[in-house]
Amino acid sequence: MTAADLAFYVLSAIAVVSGWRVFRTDSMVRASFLLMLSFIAVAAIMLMLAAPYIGMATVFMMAVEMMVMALFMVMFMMNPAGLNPMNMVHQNRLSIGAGATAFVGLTVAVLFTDLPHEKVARQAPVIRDLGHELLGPSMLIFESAGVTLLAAMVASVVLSARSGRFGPSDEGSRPPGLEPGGEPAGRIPESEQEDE
Amino acid sequence: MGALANLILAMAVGAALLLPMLWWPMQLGGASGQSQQVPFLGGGSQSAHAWQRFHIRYYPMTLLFIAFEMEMMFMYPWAVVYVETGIKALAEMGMFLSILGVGIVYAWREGVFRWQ
Amino acid sequence: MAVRALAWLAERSATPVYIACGQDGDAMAARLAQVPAISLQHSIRHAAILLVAGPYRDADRPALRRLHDQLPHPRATVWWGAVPLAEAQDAVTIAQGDHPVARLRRLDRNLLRGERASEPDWLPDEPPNEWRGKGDHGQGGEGMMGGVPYGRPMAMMGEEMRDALMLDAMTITIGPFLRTLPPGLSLELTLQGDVIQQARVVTPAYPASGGASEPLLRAARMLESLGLPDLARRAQISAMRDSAEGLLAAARRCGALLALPAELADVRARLEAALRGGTAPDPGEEWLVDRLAGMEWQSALLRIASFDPATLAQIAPAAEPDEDEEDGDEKERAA
Amino acid sequence: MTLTAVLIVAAALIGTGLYGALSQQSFVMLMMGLELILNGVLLAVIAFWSLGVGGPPRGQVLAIVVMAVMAVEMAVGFALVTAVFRRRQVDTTEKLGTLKE
Amino acid sequence: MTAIPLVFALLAAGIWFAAIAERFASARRFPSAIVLAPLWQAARLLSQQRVRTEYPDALNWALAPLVYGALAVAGLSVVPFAPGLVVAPLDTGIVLWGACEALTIVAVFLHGWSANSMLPLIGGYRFVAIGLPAMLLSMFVLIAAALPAQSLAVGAIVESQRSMWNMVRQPLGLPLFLLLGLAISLRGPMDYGDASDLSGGTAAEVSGPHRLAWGIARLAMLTAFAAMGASVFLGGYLGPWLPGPAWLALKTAALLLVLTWLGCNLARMPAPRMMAALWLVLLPLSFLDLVIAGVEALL
Repeated sequence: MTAADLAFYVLSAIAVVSGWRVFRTDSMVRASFLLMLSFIAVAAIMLMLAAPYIGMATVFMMAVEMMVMALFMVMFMMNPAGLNPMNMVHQNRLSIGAGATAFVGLTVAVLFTDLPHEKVARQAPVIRDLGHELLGPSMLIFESAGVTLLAAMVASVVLSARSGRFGPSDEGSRPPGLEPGGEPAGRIPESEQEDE
Repeated sequence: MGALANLILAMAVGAALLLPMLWWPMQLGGASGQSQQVPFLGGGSQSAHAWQRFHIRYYPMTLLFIAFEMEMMFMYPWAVVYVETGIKALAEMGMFLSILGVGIVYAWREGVFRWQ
Repeated sequence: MAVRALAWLAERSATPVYIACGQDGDAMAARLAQVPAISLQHSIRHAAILLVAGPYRDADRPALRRLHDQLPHPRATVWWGAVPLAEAQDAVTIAQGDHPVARLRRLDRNLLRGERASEPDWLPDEPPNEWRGKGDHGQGGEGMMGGVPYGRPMAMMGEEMRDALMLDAMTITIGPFLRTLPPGLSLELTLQGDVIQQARVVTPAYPASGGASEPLLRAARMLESLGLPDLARRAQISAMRDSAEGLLAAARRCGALLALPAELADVRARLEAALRGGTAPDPGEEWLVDRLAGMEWQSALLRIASFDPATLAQIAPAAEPDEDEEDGDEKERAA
Repeated sequence: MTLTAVLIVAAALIGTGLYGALSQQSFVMLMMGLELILNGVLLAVIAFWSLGVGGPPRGQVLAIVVMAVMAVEMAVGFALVTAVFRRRQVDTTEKLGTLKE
Repeated sequence: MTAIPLVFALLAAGIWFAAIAERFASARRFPSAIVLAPLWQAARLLSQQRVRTEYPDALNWALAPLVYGALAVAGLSVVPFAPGLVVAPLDTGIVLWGACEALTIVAVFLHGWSANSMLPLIGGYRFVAIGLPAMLLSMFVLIAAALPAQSLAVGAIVESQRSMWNMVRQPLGLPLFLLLGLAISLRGPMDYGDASDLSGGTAAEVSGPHRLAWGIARLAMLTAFAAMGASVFLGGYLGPWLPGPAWLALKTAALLLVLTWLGCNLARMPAPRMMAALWLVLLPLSFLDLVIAGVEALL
């Protein structure tokens, strides 16, 4: 076993174990950053797989994404720090079964498929290739990614910000009642408060 | 591979140098109880745990940020081949950035860069 | 041996002091600002000595006790122109007129060398709420949000006035000895995130004794909140010398006035006047607590710090808690 | 470090992510499961690219596209969660039977 | 491998130098031998108790300074001290640097979160609001610097400055980069994490050795920033007469002085305003920097 193999096994273990712990920890902040740890371990494996750019870029992309993930987790989850231990799962057995089936199925598929074995050349200028690809053959992907991202930006702004151009986005909505037809359980939107 | 090993070695040494300060044995002083652990608020007090559903005031900005930051993925490889490709690269990236710029202008018009 | 070597090194550094300002404590703090051997800290956790400067009110005693216990060991308390609390054993007192630097330095040295014992806690060693052994896992909590996990309840959802996203509202009391607030002012704030939803005056600021240096001390506090500690110290030193010369120009160079956004134009005007050594007139019609609602943390602190003592006494009087709440409700309904 | 070994790790990540996505009640935890699945996909793509098909630039572009999908999923997903929370004050999938008003 | 001691030597010198410069800039001329003041301050913090708060997230609280310090080292690892003399000669040096910045935001947030106290919590959250958009700026200016070099490696960027420094070619780059340096090392006008209006922000509840570790990590990040800025914009190790490492050290020291001076002499605006300024003023400026660099590289 070479040092590279050892590093691969360690990193794989980190990636999988921290990925699993994400769903087992009570603190939402810890869950987010455990997922980040999983991503960083995968990124390190990618670096070892001669993908210097994609690996490194995964680290910074995932660091900020998980940072934002943590912000939203804390914002919307009850008991975000897990001060009271909790277990917010449903259909647990089914999920375990589905997860295990997926793993076993994929593993079997991997083991019994005749995989190609052409390795990337050690000194290949992969970043340069990627750049030429993006500006040449994959130009359409590149520019349509721009449009997609613009759409995502607009959509997230429209959905998340309250002060839209068309007035508060919660206008006319009432939270569900505790009993059918009962008083709204939560806050009454301001637009209706004014009427009362 | 050697570069990565060196990097990790250097980071480990850096962390190891700071580690003793977090397990520092030599401390003077007396016993301290739970009254010392009360959060500092200039003499005031906190009614509940500080950990809460913290109302972030810039959440639309973070979503915009995630979508916008994706463009960095494209820009790094672009920078490497920029000089070789020449004016075409400038035009393509200009188009890409102006598409995303539209998103920023829109967000600004919608008041995303204010405290909500 | 090692401890003594460490003490030998440590006693050469400036003494970190947290100053709890009582009546006129501001001016007393300014006297220390020009002493390089003393460094005034913003957090009690960064200090070694709690310096109680000037007489304090009976209402401030609990805060003082809390503050004392939060000091890291080795620690000591010094009473400068203040009467020691009954809990204080072997109290170090200094007359208001005296200069405390020599005493502070000696005390600091003795603490570091272990020649003076670190002060024990004044409050009983118990959690804010009893929790051990209670609840589902012995952590004191019940269900998802209930109970008092580890001694404190969890924050609950509260009304939100700015973006209608109803999340947890956190109620905290700050002051009366927070250095970025006027001495003696204690506020109960209901926060969502870092935005103030509701404020209530717990104890008012100490009345001003009418010194000519007051505007500069006030300017110093605002400059601290603007992240200009050096300029703030300069303002304090100027206050001691009663000359505001060059201060406004220096503040302009640092962008202290430019940093304030348009919503804080009133604060900017008051800061400018204070840096000149004067006071900008304020109609004083609106209550302080109403002016704070919906403000972000730094802006709110800047606004509080900008009022001169006379206006502050007028707009932030000591209020009966119940009355004040009713007032707030009525106003909400009216709106 | 063979292609098979890397792919098995990727399969493990996908399986774990699937478990999380199916079992978690709250929206945000569900999204964590999705992210973990995409993490496995990303690893598999890069493994194929590097050890299987000899490093064509297209493979890297595919990896970037996977990451763009993640970013878009997160941005829009969280925006939806915010919008729903603003209206209903709920944060779990079960309390929200339908997205209709 | 041989460069690892150099990295730590530069870090130690930078931390010491920055600490002294800070005392000098704030005119706290005490004690008379200002040179040893950082040592004395460190001894004081080491002899103080490390306070814990009510039920903190102890693991993450201790991890935050370690990660912060390790990231400073990682950032410095891609900076060459002389041609070929670098800890990690990665092709993706500036991408690694970007990753370090992103992870620093996480470390500072964790430091604020873990104390379970209100003032640090606000500090941590506020820092994220400023740190995220500020990070975009630095990525843009670093990409601009990579254009003439046609490489993402810091070594290649330094070599591309043989004829002219990037500071001259891309005048907007260095100021924007320094601004981010102030944000990431929590200082002066960009100090939204450890600000005095929050009584020390994320550090408000830490005392003694923990505070020392945090302070050292902050200064280490500042030094790493100065070294990176010196390499990318001031020609790094390039220079006549002196050996490469000496030039790098000198330029780093110069940038440390500038950063300290800026940190002590600029006011901090409220966070909402800074966030808007970052997106609406400074981000377009960094676009402009990119355009200038692009046109210049093609000429």
